[in-house]
Amino acid sequence: MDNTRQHLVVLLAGDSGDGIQLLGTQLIRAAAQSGQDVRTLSDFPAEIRAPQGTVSGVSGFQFQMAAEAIFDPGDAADVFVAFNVAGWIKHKHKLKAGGLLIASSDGFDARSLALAGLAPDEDPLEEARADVQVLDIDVKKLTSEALKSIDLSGKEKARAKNMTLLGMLTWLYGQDAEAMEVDLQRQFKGTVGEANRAAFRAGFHLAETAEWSAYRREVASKKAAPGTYKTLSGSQGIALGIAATARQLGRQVLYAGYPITPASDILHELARLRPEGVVPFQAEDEIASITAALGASFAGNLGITASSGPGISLKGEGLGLAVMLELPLVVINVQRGGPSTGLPTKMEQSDLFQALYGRHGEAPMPVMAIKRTGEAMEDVLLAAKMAVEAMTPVILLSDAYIANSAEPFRLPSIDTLPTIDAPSGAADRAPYARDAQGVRPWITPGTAAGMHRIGGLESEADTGHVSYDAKNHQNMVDARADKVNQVTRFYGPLSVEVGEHTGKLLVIGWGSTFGALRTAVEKLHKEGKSITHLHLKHLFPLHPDVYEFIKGFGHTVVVEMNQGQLVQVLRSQTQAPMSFIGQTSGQPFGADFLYAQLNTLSTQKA
Amino acid sequence: MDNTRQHLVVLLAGDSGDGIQLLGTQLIRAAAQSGQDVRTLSDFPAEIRAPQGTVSGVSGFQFQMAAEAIFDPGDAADVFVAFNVAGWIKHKHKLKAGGLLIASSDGFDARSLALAGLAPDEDPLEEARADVQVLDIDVKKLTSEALKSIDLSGKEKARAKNMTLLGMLTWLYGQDAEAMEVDLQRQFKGTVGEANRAAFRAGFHLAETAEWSAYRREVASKKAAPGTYKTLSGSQGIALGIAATARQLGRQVLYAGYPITPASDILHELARLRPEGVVPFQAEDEIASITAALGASFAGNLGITASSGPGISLKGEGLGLAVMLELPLVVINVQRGGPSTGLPTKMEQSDLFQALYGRHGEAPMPVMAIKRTGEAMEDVLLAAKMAVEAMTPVILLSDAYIANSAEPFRLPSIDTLPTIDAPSGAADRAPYARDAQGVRPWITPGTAAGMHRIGGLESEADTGHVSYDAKNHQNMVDARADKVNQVTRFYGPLSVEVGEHTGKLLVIGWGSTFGALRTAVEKLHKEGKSITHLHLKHLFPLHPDVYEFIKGFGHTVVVEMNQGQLVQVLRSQTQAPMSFIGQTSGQPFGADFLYAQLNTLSTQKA
Amino acid sequence: MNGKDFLSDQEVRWCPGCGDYSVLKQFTEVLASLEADPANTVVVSGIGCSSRLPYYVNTYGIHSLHGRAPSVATGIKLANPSLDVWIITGDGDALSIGGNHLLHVLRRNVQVPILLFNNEIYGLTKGQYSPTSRAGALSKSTPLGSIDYPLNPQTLALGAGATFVARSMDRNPTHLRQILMLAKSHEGSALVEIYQNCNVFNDGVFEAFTDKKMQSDHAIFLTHGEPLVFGSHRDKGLVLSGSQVQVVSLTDRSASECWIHDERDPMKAYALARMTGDLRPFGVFYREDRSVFEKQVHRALSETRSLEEVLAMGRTWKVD
Amino acid sequence: MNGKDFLSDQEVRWCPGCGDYSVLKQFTEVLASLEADPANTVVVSGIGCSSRLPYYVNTYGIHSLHGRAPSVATGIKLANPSLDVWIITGDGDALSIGGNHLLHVLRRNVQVPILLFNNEIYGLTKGQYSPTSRAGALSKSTPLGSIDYPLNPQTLALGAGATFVARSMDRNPTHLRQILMLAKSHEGSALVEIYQNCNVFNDGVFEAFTDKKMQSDHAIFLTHGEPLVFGSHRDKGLVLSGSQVQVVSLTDRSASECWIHDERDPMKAYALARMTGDLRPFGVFYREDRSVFEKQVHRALSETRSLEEVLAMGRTWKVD
Ligand SMILES: Cc1ncc(C[n+]2csc(CCOP(=O)(O)OP(=O)(O)O)c2C)c(N)n1
Ligand SMILES: Cc1ncc(C[n+]2csc(CCOP(=O)(O)OP(=O)(O)O)c2C)c(N)n1
Ligand code: SF4
Ligand code: SF4
Ligand SMILES: [Mg+2]
Ligand SMILES: [Mg+2]
Repeated sequence: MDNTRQHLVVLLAGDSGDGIQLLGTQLIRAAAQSGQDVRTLSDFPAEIRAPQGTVSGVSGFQFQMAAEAIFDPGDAADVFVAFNVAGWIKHKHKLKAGGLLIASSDGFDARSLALAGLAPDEDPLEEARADVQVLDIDVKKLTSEALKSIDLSGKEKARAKNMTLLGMLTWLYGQDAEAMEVDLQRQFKGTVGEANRAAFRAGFHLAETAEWSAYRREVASKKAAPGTYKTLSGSQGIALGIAATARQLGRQVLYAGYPITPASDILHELARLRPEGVVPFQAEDEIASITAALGASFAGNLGITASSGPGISLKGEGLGLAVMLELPLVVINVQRGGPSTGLPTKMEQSDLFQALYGRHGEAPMPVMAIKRTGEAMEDVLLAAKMAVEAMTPVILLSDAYIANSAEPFRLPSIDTLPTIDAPSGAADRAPYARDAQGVRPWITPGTAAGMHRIGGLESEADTGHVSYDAKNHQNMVDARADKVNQVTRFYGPLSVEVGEHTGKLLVIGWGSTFGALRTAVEKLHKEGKSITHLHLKHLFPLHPDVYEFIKGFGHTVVVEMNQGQLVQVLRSQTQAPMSFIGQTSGQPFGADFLYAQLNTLSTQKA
Repeated sequence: MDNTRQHLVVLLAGDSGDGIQLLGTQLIRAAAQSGQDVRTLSDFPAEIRAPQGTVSGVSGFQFQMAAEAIFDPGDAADVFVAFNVAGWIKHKHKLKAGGLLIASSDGFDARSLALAGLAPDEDPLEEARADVQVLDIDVKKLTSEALKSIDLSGKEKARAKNMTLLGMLTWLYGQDAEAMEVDLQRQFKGTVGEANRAAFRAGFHLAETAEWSAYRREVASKKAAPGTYKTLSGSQGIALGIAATARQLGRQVLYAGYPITPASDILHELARLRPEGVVPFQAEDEIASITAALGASFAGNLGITASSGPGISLKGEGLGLAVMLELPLVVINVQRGGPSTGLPTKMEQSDLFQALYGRHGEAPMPVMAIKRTGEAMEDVLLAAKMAVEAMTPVILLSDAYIANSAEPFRLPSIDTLPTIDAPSGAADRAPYARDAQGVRPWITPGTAAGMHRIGGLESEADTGHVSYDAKNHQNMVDARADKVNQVTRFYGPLSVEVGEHTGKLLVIGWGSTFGALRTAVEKLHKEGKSITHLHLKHLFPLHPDVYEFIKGFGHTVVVEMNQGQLVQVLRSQTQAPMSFIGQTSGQPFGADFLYAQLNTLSTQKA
Repeated sequence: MNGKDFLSDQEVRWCPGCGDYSVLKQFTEVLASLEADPANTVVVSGIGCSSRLPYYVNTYGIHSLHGRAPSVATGIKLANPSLDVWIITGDGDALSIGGNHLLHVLRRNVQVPILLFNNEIYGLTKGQYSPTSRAGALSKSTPLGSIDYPLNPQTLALGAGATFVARSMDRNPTHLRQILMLAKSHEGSALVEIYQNCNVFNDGVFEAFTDKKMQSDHAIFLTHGEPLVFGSHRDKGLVLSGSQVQVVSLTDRSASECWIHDERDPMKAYALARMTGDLRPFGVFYREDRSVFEKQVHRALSETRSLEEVLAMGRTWKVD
Repeated sequence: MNGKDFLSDQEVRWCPGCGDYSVLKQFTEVLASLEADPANTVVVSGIGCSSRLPYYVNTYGIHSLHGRAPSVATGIKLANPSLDVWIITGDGDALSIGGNHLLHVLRRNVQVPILLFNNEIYGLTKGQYSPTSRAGALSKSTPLGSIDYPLNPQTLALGAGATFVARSMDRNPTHLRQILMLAKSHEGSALVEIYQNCNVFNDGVFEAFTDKKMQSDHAIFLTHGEPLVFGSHRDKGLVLSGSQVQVVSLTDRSASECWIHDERDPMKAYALARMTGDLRPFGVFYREDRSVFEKQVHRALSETRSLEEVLAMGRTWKVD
């Protein structure tokens, strides 16, 4: 029986101590290496170490592998790997009817049932058999047997369970066992390394010898474009973008951060990578980090800062100052569930309004959003280019989904990276003299005869001196707005993800809804629907062609993970009929859900 | 010759050390007492003590007095009182052709010319005579003669110049000199009091004996509604509102502030008045003040805080917490020119977007705006009522114009003040159980058996326990929005300022543009134009009848002191044709300017 | 009521082995010994692992914003001075983002014990260095070792004008309870730094002071009026000569010749606070009597005016 | 260049008679004596009357946000450690809203002199009490007198781990210039509290210490290695006995028996800092050698990776 298919969705779930994220990462890297496209979705408990075995302590890792380009981690899972009862019951609704459940039966014992809050007489595996195929193995036992001769405690040996499963899954998905072993060898040394390899082999062997062909689900693969690849999370992509910015700008970048989930990883990555020209600085809070970044920009570095929810709210005053000083600054908001402390580990797109309007006074600035991990690096570069070349703060929106989701990433060739050209720093220009694009010079301390003073009070045109003059204020308000409106010169042409340039239904999204939206629209489009998917990277100023584009459709629907923010902005600018699909649950949209919604809508509006 | 008229605009200008604000305040109080309606506009230099005699040190005070109800301080002045050259040249364009300039000639000497930056051979008074009537008196000399026998230094005597002018103006406007003397007696004691009275009399006498009938401009008066009156600034009105809130709520109010122009006066007033049930607290910063206010609300007080621009930007995180905790809180934003430190003493309405959207996550809250000084007290009461009865933070917008402009204010009878009823505090309800209006109970520490824990993390419906559940989050986001949407139950009917309920042109304003707008629209309406003035008090949620109302007009124009904020909100919700008149200059609209603009528009759209 | 009765029905969610469990236990036991009225008790925290504590205590509680617990608590006390308010905070919460509010609550002397869980790390955000982390500390944000000079919570509190400054640890329940009792009885803000082990991200940083065996050579327990003596045989003592703290052997000296602890002496307290090496004091470093902020505020407000009076203030006129 | 050459072309806009004028003058003269390169000098301030100073100095300058000058300056130094950066701040700016950033810049030891203009009032916002205002201070927000316990900038800085702590005054130009020179030469953050008269809202609060006549009985000028002697005839001295500071008459004692100022002694510095009565020290209270933050950061960064290396890090694979 040929089990080879075009794509497969796998969900791993178990205790947060079970090493699930590691297992997932290994699997997707292998898949990516063998030429499959991969998208992932991680789900952590909010606690650092939630009580073991409980439902609240469940860690999940879902991925889709496919022979063709894919854009989302899939909806329902074809295969569910359950380390314990808690993992199974938390996510069981996600396994397709007829799918495969691989259960580590040691995680379904009486104690596990109790921890997961089930009665002792329940038998979840037995129940499951009614709807799905079940393959249960006592992975703990298998592991401890394989590790008999290794000098580790029982507890330490149990930790290798994920490696045993890795062995099994490697066989089941027909991936390269040797390459996997080499990879493990590189990561784990000493006794732990030995144990991991032994467990991996035991798992692989069992699968091979038990002849699990019936459970085998290989995914076809297609040769990827030539190049060097690695798997990357969105936060890692952002860190690479910051590294590249320093190089392309030819000036130092001060990255000033203060830890907050899920933005902290950017700081960790930079501290770990130590890229040339990047100074990572952990400040005492978010206000200090944005003002330090601004200080650095005044001194001729590019200041970059990132945060999430509460931290971004604290940066509003600093952003306003950046507008007034007309200094370059990049502020990255890795959005999470809000308001307030909210749902720190969940995803949401509910900070768009704040990005657009969250400052006192008329303080416009460019706002962009990253739509997927693979574009994080280039988006940071573009944000930095706009910030520097237009002397303005720029907000770049990411979110918890992008931050944590991994994709295979083809390393760009450095020669193809965009240039970033700082505006004039010649001392012969007045500090607030503007060029044709409305941009002032960036005269930095150290420049002889360039001395000038700037501040948060309204500045006189050209000189930058304090001015309380009414006309000057109106002119400066206009000039700042005008300068920001002109950043559209950095935009590429408006490009469509799926579909034609005119038609019946236009679907507009932004940010991390990209994958699910594109999958859903593509399916509808293939089914012959007149439907187009436009995904906006630039949220302010909007692409100048957006409104004309919208007019080419009978109906527009805006899809966001919030209560309707972009849709309100668009509605204020166009009379075109427009509806909205939103959710604010801390969870990403599923492509199936969107497919159904858009299908209905396209029928209604046809 | 009967110089009695229906209204008169007077502008006083001179050095900030000249006692101009005091002179103005005396004059308007007298006018108000004699039954005239009065509106004022103050203009301070940004510096504490700007260099004497310079243009940047000019302090201005404009007022209009009228026999009928008026709403703005007037545009062009009928009478200009110039203490010095600087005051004259800064504001001379504001005096009507043919108007009267009363100049204190000692302030037009060579030194004064130099300080004001004029050449020694210039003669501004002579030049002025071409267009206006000029009455020049050496007020300094007159004053020092009148005070010859009083034991004060020359410098101290010179300070009484404003009293000499007060005497003259009292005669010129036919006000009650005796009452004025009594009033002065109450305010100034000892030698200074003696000097002030002597100067006042000297001024009055001169005017009387010199027979200045030609310059006399009496304003007719009309009996005001019976009651007790005083003149009040917007900040004073807000302080009264806070005092009244404590009484009507029957609970203590914690007013937590941090000094910032122009919001500080509220704190000063409360500290000075010491109203029962109000605890004024100067915190270490704006974050401390909003979080202290919130702590107080948790403990069963009503927390109120106020700030301006930069301080409001710092309160965003606290506002988000208030949304999550669903505790009552009133945040007053006395808007000033922005962005950043901007123009601290100037007026602007550019913080509307921030009030509506300046928080991360979905964090809706009611937003109101005070339209004039006389309504400040009742608006605070309404904001407090909504905050408490709907358990929500409420933003109340004021601005520098309202803060400083004075009006005669009829003291309300205490029995007519609205009641404020705190929602249930019974311990038998779950902390997040909602009533029919979506409001949770206010169970405060000290209530036996009511113990519960709340925080910034998403809370489970009813119990308030931490919840990371997706469905719960969506439900709570919806429930919070729903609760806020229901505050429209506190609104009165949509009422119109001028004009019919349907017609050709609808003019919508909010906040302090009220006076100029109403004056301009009334004039057009009287001229027979089909024009209506609607002034929105509630900016979120909007009055439910607004959209239907708008549909009754051929065209709508929104007028704001910003680059177009309310207009964008309205446009996102209605397809009605809408235009915008705005200015962001730190200066208020003049009624004449608006008249001209609206006149053109009403012709175009007719 | 005993300690357990002060636990709420919420599942405690710290990592197994975390020092926070002990602090929670001692805290609830102290509430029990104090016969605290749960309905009159409010526990206020910021954000951090430590700041989750209020959820687990069956009193009123508020888990506020990162760094802002002191201001929230100040608001509560100004609203209702008769409530028993406690602040729970961490080294990041209190000393990084919240340093300013901590200063101001201490100088104002709002009556509130402040339990500062010092684990020299940011626990909740998964292991970045904090302002109290030692130079060279390895963490997620300092993979090559921290270079920041650590903040000393004790000298900082003294410098800010605190009226009660103490230190205890998670692993000495008796001592911790005792210090918490003293803190609660103090008239004003009482800062209690608690050495707390984060076994996941910073395991064992305080081992020398908290481990039963090593402790005797590294920890000095302070008692007012008693000499500063330590060692497993209580055979070592401290003397303060001018600005220098010296360890002396008690084999040829009597304990009474040692530095006698005087918690009312600000200079001695400062000397204790500066001991950041491998010998550290535990107990009350300093206490001082000073009037309590919220009481003074309310006293100053005794002369208030009714709304009628307020309306009538200033120059009014009548129209009949 | 002389002092005047360091003035910008902007009209100075403080109230006539304000103490700020003197500080500006001494500051520009110090720049002149230092032969400072205006193009390499950056003056950073927060918001307040004092914080307007950068506009008047012909160097690079940034008038930032209320309380945030220390963070802005830290960013500048991290960007370019070779710039000469100065911080200008006020008692409200540095100790009310900005207290936390002040702490952190001090403990990190960023190389920057900090001129803290202490006038015990909020000048720019027209006269509210500040964290340094004395108990009972009358101001717009405390018409019945302040009840907050004042913050002591000196003990606070010491408690935060500052490496240079000093005090001077507007009315003693020579002393002020001298202290500013020392502050500039210090390797690290140097806090200089400057008693500055706000003649409009808080006139004369420091009169006893700054008035030529009264000064000799109320101000003690510190010199390293010299005894603490004061009085118009230098006839009084201080002794430090244990924790007590005592005034002694020098008629029957020699100056050398007095407390000898040692700016390297943290305990003595703390004793000086605690003198908040009608006798107050001026000069350098304390200094300490400690490595400079921005230099350490840049040193730690010496081992960086090129973008090529960064991209190639971790597990990569090739597709040909
Ligand atoms: C404004 C804001 N910034 C950052 C965070 C993220 N954050 C949460 S807890 C924490 C630090 C916690 O450290 P600590 O106070 O030492 O507590 P611990 O977890 O170690 O007990 C941080 C940075 C936040 N919640 N809010
Ligand atoms: C965020 C913010 N809050 C408040 C203010 C208002 N403000 C400006 S200066 C100042 C206090 C100034 O006091 P201080 O630092 O002592 O300076 P001084 O004017 O006395 O020199 C305040 C509260 C502001 N500009 N920004
Ligand atoms: S991360 Fe550390 S401090 Fe936080 S709960 Fe775990 S062990 Fe405790
Ligand atoms: S208000 Fe005070 S500090 Fe400010 S300029 Fe005037 S005198 Fe100086
Ligand atoms: Mg910690
Ligand atoms: Mg001050």
